[in-house]
Amino acid sequence: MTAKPTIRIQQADFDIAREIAALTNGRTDIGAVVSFSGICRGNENGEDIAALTLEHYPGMAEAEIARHVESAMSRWPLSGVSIIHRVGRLNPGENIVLVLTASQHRQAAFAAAEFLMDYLKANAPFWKREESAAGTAWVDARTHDDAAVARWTKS
Amino acid sequence: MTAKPTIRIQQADFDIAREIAALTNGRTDIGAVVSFSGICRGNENGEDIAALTLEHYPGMAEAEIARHVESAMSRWPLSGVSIIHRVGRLNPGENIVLVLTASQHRQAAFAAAEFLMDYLKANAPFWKREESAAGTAWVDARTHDDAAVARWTKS
Amino acid sequence: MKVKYFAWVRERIGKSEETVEPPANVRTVGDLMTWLARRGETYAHAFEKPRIIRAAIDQAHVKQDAVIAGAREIAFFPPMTGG
Amino acid sequence: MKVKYFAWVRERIGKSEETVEPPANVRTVGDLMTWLARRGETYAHAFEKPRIIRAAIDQAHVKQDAVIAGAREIAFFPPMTGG
Repeated sequence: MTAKPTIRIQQADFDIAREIAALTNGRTDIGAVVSFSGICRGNENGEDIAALTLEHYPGMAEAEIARHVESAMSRWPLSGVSIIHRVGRLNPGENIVLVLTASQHRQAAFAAAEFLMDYLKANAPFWKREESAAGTAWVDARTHDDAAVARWTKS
Repeated sequence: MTAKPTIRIQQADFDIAREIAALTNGRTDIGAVVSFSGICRGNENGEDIAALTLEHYPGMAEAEIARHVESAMSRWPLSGVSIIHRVGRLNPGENIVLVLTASQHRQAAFAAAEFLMDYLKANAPFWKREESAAGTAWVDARTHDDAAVARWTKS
Repeated sequence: MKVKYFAWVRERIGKSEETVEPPANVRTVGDLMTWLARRGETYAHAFEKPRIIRAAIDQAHVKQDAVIAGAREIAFFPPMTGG
Repeated sequence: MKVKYFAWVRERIGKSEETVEPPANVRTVGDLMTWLARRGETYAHAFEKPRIIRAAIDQAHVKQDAVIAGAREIAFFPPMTGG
């Protein structure tokens, strides 16, 4: 059984335990839950970061995430998926993104969570701006995020 | 910075949110946390399971887990690792095991969590006994768990 | 058609969206960037390196040779850095 | 030396540990299983398929040809099913 995926873009923080409970409560067919939390770091390439501001493309961001969740569900036997992406100004140590995958077996849950994170990084319309002592600057996309996505098209 | 790993074998349930907080609170160098929870399923190969009882080898279980955590820390740049394995009688839907990995980057956190789960399954001295309508039976080891371990020795 | 801008494309142009009516010879996403770049200094700055700008038509990623006929909403933005 | 049994090895033998003093010609883990199997019906049942039984010397996994001299604690158990 696959529950309807949860996809939320919000300013507020999320509670991993509550999201896992929402995915698993009352069910006894789930054997594995993988969670990935992305967290705002206080230092990037040797430079102290005061805060991160996340901008997104409303509408398209939700649609892109939903498209990738559907793709993950067609690749792996998943019992459920939840994705929450925060936007707005975040301080170092704060959560940015949560990806939860549930399945009967661990391999599917792990693979789907990695796949979803790789695709979110490369394709979901979000942009990060960093504040540091040097001022504010938009974060450059990293070419190895595109390489991370490419590995899923070979299998 | 790598925090001292948390390794616990206990009858009591664990609280994922609290364990993640213990790993990340007050730190701004962590960019990724991966959690894996293994959960007792209510059905195995078409047979309803009433409960699972987990037995372990005290002393050796902790030592084996610690050895694999050290191995993971030498392979990937990890900020912290927590592993909690429950023992005793567990009902369907209850947590069995928690593996948490934290790192600056997501690839290391994902890879280390999968590596640790594969090794725990194949090498940590725990044994599961299932109760069903047909009586109680020790769970057979699955050959694909050994195959899952083998992939880590090739890279 | 409505055009939307995000991140530093938005900042350079100084607005997040506007309605434009390009002439008929502006057929593709690439043509539209060239045409927009001629609207003034801020646009020229935003589109100075068109090859690195990503585009979406009606909220789906497209390449620069995508035809814009029939589009309700076209968005321009830098490579994404979410997650 | 102390010998420990887990899971169905323990259940078949009917005890979780005991102290044994095998003769000097019992050199390896495999020899010890053969020797234990002769201690009675419950042992014979536990060790009827010695190749599937796993062993640990002083809480570290070993193969069946591991030498037992100097061991404080030897454990026998089925393939592990944790995680």
